[in-house]
Amino acid sequence: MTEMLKVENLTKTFGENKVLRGIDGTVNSGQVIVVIGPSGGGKSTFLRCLNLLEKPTSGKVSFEGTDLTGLSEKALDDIREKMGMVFQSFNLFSNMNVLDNLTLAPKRVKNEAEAKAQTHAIELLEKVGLADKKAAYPDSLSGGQQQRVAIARALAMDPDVMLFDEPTSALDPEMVGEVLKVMQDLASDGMTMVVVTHEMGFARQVANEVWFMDGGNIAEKGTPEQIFDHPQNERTKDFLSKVLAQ
Amino acid sequence: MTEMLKVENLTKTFGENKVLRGIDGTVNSGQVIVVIGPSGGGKSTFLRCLNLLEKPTSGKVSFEGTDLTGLSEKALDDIREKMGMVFQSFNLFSNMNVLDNLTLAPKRVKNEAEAKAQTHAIELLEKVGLADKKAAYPDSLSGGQQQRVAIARALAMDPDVMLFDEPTSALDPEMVGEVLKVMQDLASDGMTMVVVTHEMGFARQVANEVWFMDGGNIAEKGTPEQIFDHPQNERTKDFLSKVLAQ
Amino acid sequence: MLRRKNYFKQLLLSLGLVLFAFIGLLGTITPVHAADNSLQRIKQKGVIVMGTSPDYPPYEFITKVNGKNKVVGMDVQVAQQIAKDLGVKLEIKQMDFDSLLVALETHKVDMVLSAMTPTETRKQSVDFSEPYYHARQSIIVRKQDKRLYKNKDSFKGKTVGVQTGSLQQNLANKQMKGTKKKGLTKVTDLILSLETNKIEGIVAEDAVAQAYVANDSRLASIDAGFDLGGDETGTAIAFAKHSDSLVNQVNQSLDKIKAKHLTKQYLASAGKYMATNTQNVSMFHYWTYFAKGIGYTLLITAIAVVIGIILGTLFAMGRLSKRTFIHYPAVWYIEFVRGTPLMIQVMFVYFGVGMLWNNIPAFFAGVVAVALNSAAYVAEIIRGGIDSVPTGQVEAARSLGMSHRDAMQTVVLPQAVKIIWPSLGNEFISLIKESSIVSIIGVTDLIYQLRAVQAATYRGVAPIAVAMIIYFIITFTLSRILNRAERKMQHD
Amino acid sequence: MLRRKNYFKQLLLSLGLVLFAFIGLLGTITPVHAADNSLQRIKQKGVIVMGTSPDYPPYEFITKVNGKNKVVGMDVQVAQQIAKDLGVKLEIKQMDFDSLLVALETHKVDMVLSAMTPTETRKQSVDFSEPYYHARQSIIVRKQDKRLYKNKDSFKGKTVGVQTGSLQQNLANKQMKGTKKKGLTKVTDLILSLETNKIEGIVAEDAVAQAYVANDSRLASIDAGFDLGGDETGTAIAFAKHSDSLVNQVNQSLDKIKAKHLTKQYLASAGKYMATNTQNVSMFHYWTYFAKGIGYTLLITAIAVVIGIILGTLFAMGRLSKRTFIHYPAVWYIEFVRGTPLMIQVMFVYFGVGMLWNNIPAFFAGVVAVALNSAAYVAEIIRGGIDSVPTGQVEAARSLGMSHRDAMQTVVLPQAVKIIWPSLGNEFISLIKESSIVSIIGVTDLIYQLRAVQAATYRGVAPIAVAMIIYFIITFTLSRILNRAERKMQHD
Ligand SMILES: Nc1ncnc2c1ncn2[C@@H]1O[C@H](COP(=O)(O)OP(=O)(O)OP(=O)(O)O)[C@@H](O)[C@H]1O
Ligand SMILES: Nc1ncnc2c1ncn2[C@@H]1O[C@H](COP(=O)(O)OP(=O)(O)OP(=O)(O)O)[C@@H](O)[C@H]1O
Ligand SMILES: [Mg+2]
Ligand SMILES: [Mg+2]
Repeated sequence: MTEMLKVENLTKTFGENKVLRGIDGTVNSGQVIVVIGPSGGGKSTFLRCLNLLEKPTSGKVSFEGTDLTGLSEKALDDIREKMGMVFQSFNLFSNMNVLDNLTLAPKRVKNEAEAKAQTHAIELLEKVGLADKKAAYPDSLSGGQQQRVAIARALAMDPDVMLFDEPTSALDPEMVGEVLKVMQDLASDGMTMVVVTHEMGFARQVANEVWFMDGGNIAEKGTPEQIFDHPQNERTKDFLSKVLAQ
Repeated sequence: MTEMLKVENLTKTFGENKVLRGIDGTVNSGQVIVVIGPSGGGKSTFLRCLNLLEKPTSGKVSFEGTDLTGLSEKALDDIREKMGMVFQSFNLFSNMNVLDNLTLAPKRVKNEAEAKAQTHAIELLEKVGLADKKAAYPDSLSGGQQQRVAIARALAMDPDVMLFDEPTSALDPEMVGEVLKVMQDLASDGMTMVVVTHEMGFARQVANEVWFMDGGNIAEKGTPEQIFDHPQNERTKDFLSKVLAQ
Repeated sequence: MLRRKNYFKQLLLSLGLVLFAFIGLLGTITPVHAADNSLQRIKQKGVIVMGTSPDYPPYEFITKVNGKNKVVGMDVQVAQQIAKDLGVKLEIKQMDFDSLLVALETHKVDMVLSAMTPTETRKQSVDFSEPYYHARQSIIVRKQDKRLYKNKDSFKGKTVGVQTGSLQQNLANKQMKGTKKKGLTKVTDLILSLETNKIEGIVAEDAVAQAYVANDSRLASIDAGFDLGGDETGTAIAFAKHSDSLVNQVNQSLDKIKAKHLTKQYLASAGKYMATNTQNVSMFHYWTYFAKGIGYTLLITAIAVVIGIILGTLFAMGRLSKRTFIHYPAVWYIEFVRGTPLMIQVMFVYFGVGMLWNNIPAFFAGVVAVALNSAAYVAEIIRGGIDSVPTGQVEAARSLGMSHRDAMQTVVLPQAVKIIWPSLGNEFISLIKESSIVSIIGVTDLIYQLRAVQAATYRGVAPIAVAMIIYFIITFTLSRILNRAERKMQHD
Repeated sequence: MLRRKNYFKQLLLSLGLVLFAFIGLLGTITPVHAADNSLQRIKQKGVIVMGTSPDYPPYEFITKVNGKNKVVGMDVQVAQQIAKDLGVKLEIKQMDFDSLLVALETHKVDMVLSAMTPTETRKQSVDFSEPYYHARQSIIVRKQDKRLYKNKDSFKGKTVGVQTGSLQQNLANKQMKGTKKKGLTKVTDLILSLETNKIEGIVAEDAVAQAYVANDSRLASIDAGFDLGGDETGTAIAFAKHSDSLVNQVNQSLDKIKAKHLTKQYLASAGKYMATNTQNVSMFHYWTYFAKGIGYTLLITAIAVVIGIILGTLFAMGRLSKRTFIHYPAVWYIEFVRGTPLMIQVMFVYFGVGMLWNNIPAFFAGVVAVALNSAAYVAEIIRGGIDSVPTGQVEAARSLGMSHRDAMQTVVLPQAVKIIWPSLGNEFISLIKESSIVSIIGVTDLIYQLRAVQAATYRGVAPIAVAMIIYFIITFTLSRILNRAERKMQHD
């Protein structure tokens, strides 16, 4: 259980708006962390600070022992390779077909040969159940399919950790399952994951730890059982009562 | 149990695309009908055909005994008064504050006096728990608040039936509850309702009947127990397995 | 009007007698140089050669008759009458005005009719016939108004048109004090103003007035009645010295011409040539003009668009750059160009840049101005295109470890190009319209050509309408093609 | 150049003796009318009154000196010299040129200096001094090139500029055959072309040339050396008949002036007045010109925008209408106007519509054309605004039982207005730029005024730059104000 990611007193301010107010936390290798919390609580911002897509205002973000906050853009590019990210809005490259989406970064960043990149890509597409769609363009895929391609694309770089920002909340309900299935498989394979989601079922089944974020702080941390069944914090209780009521 | 809405062999075609392929169904007064089904199955189109926002290609839609399909636009305006509608995207009039949103139609369509319209509006706002927001503009409200105002706005016309098109699917999870609560209250008050939703919990608790729509047909109809616990149709089973899996 | 020199009528009249007496006196002293066989020589040859410099309509000018160049004009008709009276054929030799008298002296030509004024200097080397035409100033009016006006004094309180910088403007300023003057550069514009009731008359040399009147049934002309200070202008035929017999014979023809007022007819028919029968032919007759204009308009636009896209890309990159010394100049350029009219930019390039760089040709200046203008708009289109690629696309690329530059090149720009190309198409279409402004510095685009057709046909509105429809057809067709291409691309 | 009549130099020279003998003969017959006390009278009065028509620079013209109008020019300086020599004060009376000689005869003025040519007709009623100035044709060149050129013949193979339609154009066409001519309407444009090396020289009357040269240190002038056919132009002073003593006295002053070549100095200082010291004063001096231009530009734009919004709303409604007889005309109008250049629309309205309607003023035509143009664009903005209101808004209203009309009025239009008003603001700003095109029909907008300043200052680029900056300041300021207002509205 080595430390993969370590966050110390992380803050982020947009203008006047203090979005993160001092976050601390550790993600060990092989762990699945699920981050839950109300809208606007800073979950996305936190996730984006982990791979420095967003520059933290203060505090430290260490990845595999290196503090990222002081690194140059070039050095960061090398780090980001190892941290896959999946977005709520999929963000597939709309000017390329599925295969090119998967092979672009390996070829350009890791200088992989076309053939090798393609073989790897097809393996990954099989893993997410979309080998037959390799020539399709993103526009012609359903939301669930796009998100599975996006996961495969991130995996194509062989990352050490995967960050998910509400990967299912833009999906029609019947597509949510197929994406969660892929993520579940990934977790079983031992991938280190940080997942922002509202899918409490998933959190309960897959998470090693659940972090509840509200107002720029991690209000409560614990195992799924601790958080869902015995929440300590008032805001956690309130949030869960609303979300689980349905 | 009088017949409120009756649909006979309703079809709707957009260009080449047969969206509704012959729907039959009856909504009795006081009933809550929940329509579920996969995306693109024609649920929204069906709902919009009920108050003739969409003109059916063929078939009959009767409301309180009158066939609507032959009516003039003017006559339809009078019918639509009695059928409230709530949209996925709220559609509050963004150029007016909450109170004006509620009083506009009563004043202009029913020629209600300003004072009377306002008293009624404030009653309704209290019912949905938003009396303090009467001077606010839609933009400054959360999604859940907007949707509750939208429900109040529809109620302001004292409709005989309320149509809901996925009223909670554009909402953040923690706001879903407050909207479903309002709908539940409405149902308890005896309002006739047709609700398109993916909230299976709500359907189970509130619906008198659940209709499963797929590919332009109603594939299966029944009580929530019949549909959720003992689905007969293959597509129903498949859909439910995906949606309920989480 | 240099050729037909002014001279003092009064002076000549009062001194006429004395002069002749004096010349007579000299005559007795001067030896007779040679025998006068001039008339005889012509008759023997059976042909009389006329020298002329055919660049002075309506006196003499070149026109296309059945596709061949031909010298026509009043002087030619006078010469034809003379040849007919002499019973010989007429041959016309074209040459520079300066060479005409030398040609006479060396007997290359027998007579010169070239709107020539018999000045004293010239009289020293050649003989002159009597003047056969006296230029007068006239006022062109609308035919239906002709009876309203007698002469220049009838226009008190009204507006007359004059060509800017002309003798007539000067005359009108001095001698039509109670009359408002409207100065325009082109006679055709004046005619148009007259026909559209903007002015009540046009002061013009009689020959010009005759030509227009002959050509347009809605016009008439009246004598201006200016006080020309006792001066008059006259045009006479020049012969080699000591051609008295020929001169006398020709003077008889001229007397006949004057008696029958034939010059008036001659001018009218010259006017018809000038107009190349516009009364009856349609605008199709001038399709070469319009075609040339379309060609230039499209050429200017195409070159400007290409340069505009290249420069615009650079400016867009500059504006998107984070380095301030690249960013701000790009911003300033774009904002300044977009904040000022193209018309003034065209003037600025033509005169301002022309100051630094010798001999900047108008076409070049026009293209450069339009291109520089377009660059600013294209830059904004490109920036807009890049901005409209969802930021998620870059973030996705960055999250995969790609550099910003790489992300731009492989993901953002290809998408931006697809987004902006309809806007670039629209920019091209609007440049077709905007480029019309280069006509002000004399680039021969469609607008310029329409003015040329106005000048050639003496019709004002028809060429405007034709050019307008041409512009519309071009822009409409192009935008349909663009729309179709765009739709096709979207389906792909 | 009517005032200074041409006369035959050769004729006069050769006949001079005879003439004088003849006049002398007449003189013995003619009775002496009255005693000549003209000189004595002036000296007694202690003032000599000069009559002049001050509208003929550089001879005489009005300029503002310390805010007051003053008659200046070469003639005034000649008169001042004369008054000084006579030991009297000079008084200047302004009047119409036509009234000058009458004023002499009725002794309202003592002498007339008004660029007057001593024609024979005039000599019958008044006496003339000797000519004090002979107009010649010159060629203006760049100072550094002066030694390259001797006269008109030095320009073979080069390009010279001439004012279109001028005497000089005619001269150059005839007597500078190997030289290309570039015709422009305005002398200022010619000067500009010369300074920007587009042409090598400008053919101009000497007085004009002198004025420009005095005013611009980069210019020089050379004698054109045209063969004027033995003619010359002269300017003399007119006196009442039988003023021999005064005339003789004045002739002495004139001899002095000629001996000292003072006219050259006089012309130079007149040129300075013409330029109102442009060499040293900045463009601020002409702020009234620019202010007037800005006023007109904004006025045209404002009126056009208001009309454009009203008409544009109608066209937008028409286009959105389902009735074909309203829909299609609106579509055609909008597409046609948007498919053709504003320049040609301005011409079409001015000439085309002017044909149906008498006396359409240029300002009115300009505003109408710009407004009609704007209407089409505004219509599309409004349509776009209505389209961009989410359809959900209408559906929500319809679902409440509101009619389509009601939904449009209470829900869609108020939102559309909020959406389109920034676009309308941009339309206003771009109309400020586009309206510059109305200058082509003579509306006195900013572009027109900049040309006026060019003419007044003999400087080409500076006024362009100033106008350009003014345009930029206006559009930039307005767009900032708009942006701020927009942001404020969004926050409300
Ligand atoms: N780029 C930005 N500039 C300014 N403010 C921002 C930016 N990104 C996020 N914010 C603000 O930061 C706050 C937290 O945003 P964030 O997206 O991190 O919340 P979240 O927990 O992910 O919410 P959600 O569940 O809606 O995605 C919000 O108030 C948001 O307005
Ligand atoms: N106005 C329209 N014009 C053309 N096609 C339409 C239109 N509205 C809907 N459709 C098509 O009709 C089909 C059914 O659409 P509908 O919105 O009724 O489905 P739905 O069941 O409500 O799906 P969802 O759960 O995504 O809202 C879809 O294929 C859609 O593309
Ligand atoms: Mg988020
Ligand atoms: Mg739907």
